[in-house]
Amino acid sequence: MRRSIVNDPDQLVPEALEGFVLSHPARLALDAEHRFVRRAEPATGKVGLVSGGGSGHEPLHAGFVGPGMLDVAVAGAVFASPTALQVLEATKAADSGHGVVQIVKNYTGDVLNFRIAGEISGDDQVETEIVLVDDDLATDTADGGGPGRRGTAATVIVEKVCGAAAEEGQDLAAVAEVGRRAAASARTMSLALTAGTHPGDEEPQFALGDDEVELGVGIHGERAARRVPFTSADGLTDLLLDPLLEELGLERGTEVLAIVNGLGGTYPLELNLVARRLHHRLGDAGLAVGRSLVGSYVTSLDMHGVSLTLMPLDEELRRLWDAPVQTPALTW
Amino acid sequence: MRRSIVNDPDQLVPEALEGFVLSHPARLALDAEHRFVRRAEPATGKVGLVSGGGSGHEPLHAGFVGPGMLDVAVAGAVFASPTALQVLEATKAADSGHGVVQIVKNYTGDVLNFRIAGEISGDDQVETEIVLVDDDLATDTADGGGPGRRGTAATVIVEKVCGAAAEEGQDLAAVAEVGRRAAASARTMSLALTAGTHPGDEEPQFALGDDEVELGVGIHGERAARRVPFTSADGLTDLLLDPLLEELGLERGTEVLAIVNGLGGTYPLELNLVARRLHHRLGDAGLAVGRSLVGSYVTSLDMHGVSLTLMPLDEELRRLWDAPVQTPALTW
Amino acid sequence: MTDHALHDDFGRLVVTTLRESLEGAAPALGDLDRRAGDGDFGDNVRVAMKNLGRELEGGEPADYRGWVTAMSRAWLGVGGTSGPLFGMFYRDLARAAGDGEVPDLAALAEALAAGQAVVQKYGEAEVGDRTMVDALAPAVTALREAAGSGADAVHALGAAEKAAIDAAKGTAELTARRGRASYVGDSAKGVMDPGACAMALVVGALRAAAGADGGEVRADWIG
Amino acid sequence: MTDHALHDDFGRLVVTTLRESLEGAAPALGDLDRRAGDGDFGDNVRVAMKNLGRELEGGEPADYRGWVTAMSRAWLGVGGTSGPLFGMFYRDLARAAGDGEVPDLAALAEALAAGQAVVQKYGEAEVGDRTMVDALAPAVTALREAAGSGADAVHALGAAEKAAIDAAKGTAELTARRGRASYVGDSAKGVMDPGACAMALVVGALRAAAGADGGEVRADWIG
Ligand SMILES: Nc1ncnc2c1ncn2[C@@H]1O[C@H](COP(=O)(O)OP(=O)(O)O)[C@@H](O)[C@H]1O
Ligand SMILES: Nc1ncnc2c1ncn2[C@@H]1O[C@H](COP(=O)(O)OP(=O)(O)O)[C@@H](O)[C@H]1O
Ligand SMILES: [Mg+2]
Ligand SMILES: [Mg+2]
Ligand SMILES: [Mg+2]
Ligand SMILES: [Mg+2]
Repeated sequence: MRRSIVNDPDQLVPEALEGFVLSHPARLALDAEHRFVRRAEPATGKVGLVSGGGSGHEPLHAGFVGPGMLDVAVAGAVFASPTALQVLEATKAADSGHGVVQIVKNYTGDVLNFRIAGEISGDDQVETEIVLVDDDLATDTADGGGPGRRGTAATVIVEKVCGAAAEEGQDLAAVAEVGRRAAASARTMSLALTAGTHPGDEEPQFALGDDEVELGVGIHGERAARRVPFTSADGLTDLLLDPLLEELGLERGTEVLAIVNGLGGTYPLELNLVARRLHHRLGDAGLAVGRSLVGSYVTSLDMHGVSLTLMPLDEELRRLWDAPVQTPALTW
Repeated sequence: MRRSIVNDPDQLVPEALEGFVLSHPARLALDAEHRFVRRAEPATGKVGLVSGGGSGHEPLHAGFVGPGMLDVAVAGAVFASPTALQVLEATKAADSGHGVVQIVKNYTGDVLNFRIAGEISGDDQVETEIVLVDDDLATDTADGGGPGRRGTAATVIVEKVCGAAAEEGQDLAAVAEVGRRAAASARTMSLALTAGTHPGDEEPQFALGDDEVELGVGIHGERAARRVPFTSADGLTDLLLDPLLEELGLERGTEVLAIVNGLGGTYPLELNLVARRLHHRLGDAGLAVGRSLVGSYVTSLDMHGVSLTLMPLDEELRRLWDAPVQTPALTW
Repeated sequence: MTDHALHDDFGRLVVTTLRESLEGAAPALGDLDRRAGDGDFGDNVRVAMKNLGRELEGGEPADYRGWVTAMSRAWLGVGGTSGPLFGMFYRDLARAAGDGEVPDLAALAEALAAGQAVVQKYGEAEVGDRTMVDALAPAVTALREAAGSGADAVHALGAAEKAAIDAAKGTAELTARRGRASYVGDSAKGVMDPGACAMALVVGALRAAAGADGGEVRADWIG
Repeated sequence: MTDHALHDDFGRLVVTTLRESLEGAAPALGDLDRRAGDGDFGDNVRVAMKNLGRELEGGEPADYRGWVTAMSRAWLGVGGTSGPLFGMFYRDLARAAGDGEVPDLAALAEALAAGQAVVQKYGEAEVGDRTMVDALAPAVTALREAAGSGADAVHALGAAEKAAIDAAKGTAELTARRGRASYVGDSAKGVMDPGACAMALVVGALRAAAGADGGEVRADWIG
């Protein structure tokens, strides 16, 4: 069983937001009523960027608020979308008269509440564009029916490149466009050795046998379609990499941006082994890891697992990725 | 049971170092034979800084190599000191003719191997100074006998302020002096809800009852002297804070640097609750959290627990803490 | 004031009547969602009504539009599926009258139709999918017909209420294809859809509010 | 060459003889550490000898100092407690002769004493604490005495070896106060200290190497 460091589980999110913002007093401010975190010094003269979603994925999204990335991050309860009203207020707070791009992971509740908030924000004369992140290859259905691919770790890429484009002075349509382009070309595969445990619960969200790996998990503790045998770090990496490479069909010489993402309970030594295998494999395939990020950025509580995200880089995406950023979870 | 993402457990450290450096090709270089990570572009014209110790504490130490912090980080096996020869080579690599400060967590093996490497490095005409970090209040023995207090999360502070002092151009004695001053004034208390699990093992290093908390743990899975009842996030924070405040005896109006440190398996929401309580409590005591760091910086594999470090700030320490730093795990 | 006109206090009465009726029905609605959904609808209703209280804290709205807008914001602050959908529904219902005005019956009927359209736009549910749309669609049809045939407001809205209640009862025979209830499939058979029931209470509140004294909304048919 | 002088090949023979004897004794040494320590000493010996092989890969050292320095670096690359202590010990032993030279017996005796001093400086163990110092200290005393009384190298070193072996055997009656063995307390009684045994093999290798043909070091008394 896993016990949590928590007071009242119902107050976890507002209390955690309070603690988070108290820890970054110069950089961040909190709207406690609508549960969003914004820059202490709101940016002006640029397209605003708002993102958000259920909690339990930290440092996503509040950890990415700051110059070069988000203006506002709005938080729902653990694994539950923020309400339309929260998103509305967060969207208004992100606006400085140049419109707001809403970056939304593709889940029914998130999409509904963000779309509606975008619609309503027009009442307050805020122009909005939605960028949907749907990078999870495990939920790719051939027929295109259903809710589509889920949004996972590529969210970090989309928030980063949109943030840089906005900071460069690009207009609403252009910022949204580059975000959509990044989202469309990035794919992610994830696996778990142990599910996460909800704060207040005693048992993980699902149980696996000692020899099983859940391949194709999302970030909400959903079970995946496939369970495969447990294997070495290299073997686990290949389980993620093979379908990604097949899907992306990258030509030799292509440079990619890679994210080796811990799902919460994975320690750095483990992630570094995955990164090592990734470099070896891509090198063998004549591909280059042009840029990479290795760490726990888009988590699922304390899930012990890892996701791998690949996106081919072009000059524009590389420039936007490299642009300066100053947020609690990402700074360069 | 916890399974690890690992290939051959005996090769975990060298493989992880390889993956880590591959992920930071522009910033870091690896000496694979002696298992140390150094800046890709070695600094010149300043005092060198080397640290290191057993692995399993990531991002410590290799995550802190870069401008404003360490020059070289040398890695032993999981929870085992690097050898004197590794430290020797690492120390020589950190030297650019202005001497080297060795930052060492206070454990018998580390101290022995670093002291001896410092002695031997004189053969190669490298002047060295050792700064011992011994902040763990739980191992404070009144009589001063025995091995003394262990070194834990204050290592980050010592590496940061020494790094800044070296970058400022301070000389060997001065850099060591400010590090010793930081180490002497910082204290840490730690607790665990679940011990970490060695890569390759199936069971955590110790077992706790559902209602027990291990108070005063170190970072090697040692059992602590006290087991106390499990309680809320606020209550757990108080268990750490009360003895720290009693020991430090800070006057009202004092500004402190605080580190809320996850021990590996603690997720950000949990750490934020601890940070929140810390701010409330210090505020009530008339103290100010002048600077803080909340995250998993000095870990014990996937131990689920948290440590709290407090150090009173003066003008010099604040300046050195605020100085620019550019490392994989800490950048501002 | 013609038969088609609604009295000055209409907005306030719609909202206060509905609030009372939803608060009373919350346990029964929650129970339906527990039997054929994910069980949170009762809580969602309660959160909405708490939000409504907060919206009204700053003082009573000045007009119909203000009252119904408060209800809209209350639901937009709920989350889940029903929250934003009811929120959008009330937003369109609020548009039946301009600032400082009271809607007439025709405008109310059109606003109700607009509300149905927006729910269907965002929720993508058709009639028969076992959602709030199932109660709303026949109410819109009935109201338009009655209003067109010259019935007075109370009677026209009474016809709409009856259509909504009948349809809500009929959802017990439907298989859900939208929302959380769609995961439980046929095992929901025999259980009414809670969102449809709640929507019938909305229409009932419109009917009750149209009478000068506000009247009451019966919810005993829910459970 | 006087009786006190050591032959030109002394450095090479010390190291190669010792290597063979330590490799042979590693299982027995490991066993002692398992019974009265943390069990890793056998592995540590093996790692040291593997390191030695790597040190020698680039070609044979040119002189005594080079040979013994290779042994020093081999142990410095081991870690734990015995690694750095043996490493420092050999570093001082290597200083018995300058570049290109062979030590004489007096210089060797003083170097052995310096090795004891450095082990005690860093390890902080006294005689009687059940460590390698227990074998080293009487060997130093015996060697100094024999060298002072004019004995030839082989006999002087033979006396030192005997003193070291006797003392190593005697550690079975001591309670550890340093190193990992200190945690097992009196339950180590009757088990010799593995570091002391290894140190006696070192002195034995010095004795054997002093004979022109290198000779052998007996380790059968260890187990
Ligand atoms: N796509 C949809 N379109 C219209 N109404 C819907 C839709 N999905 C669910 N509903 C309505 O919402 C009600 C359930 O609300 P609630 O329990 O708050 O949402 P959830 O299904 O997300 O738990 C259902 O009874 C149904 O009437
Ligand atoms: N402080 C010390 N001083 C001198 N020798 C020591 C000391 N501690 C341990 N030793 C020696 O090291 C030997 C054990 O070596 P090893 O197993 O490699 O180290 P560890 O005790 O760290 O596991 C012991 O048998 C003892 O002779
Ligand atoms: Mg529901
Ligand atoms: Mg629900
Ligand atoms: Mg040992
Ligand atoms: Mg040992």
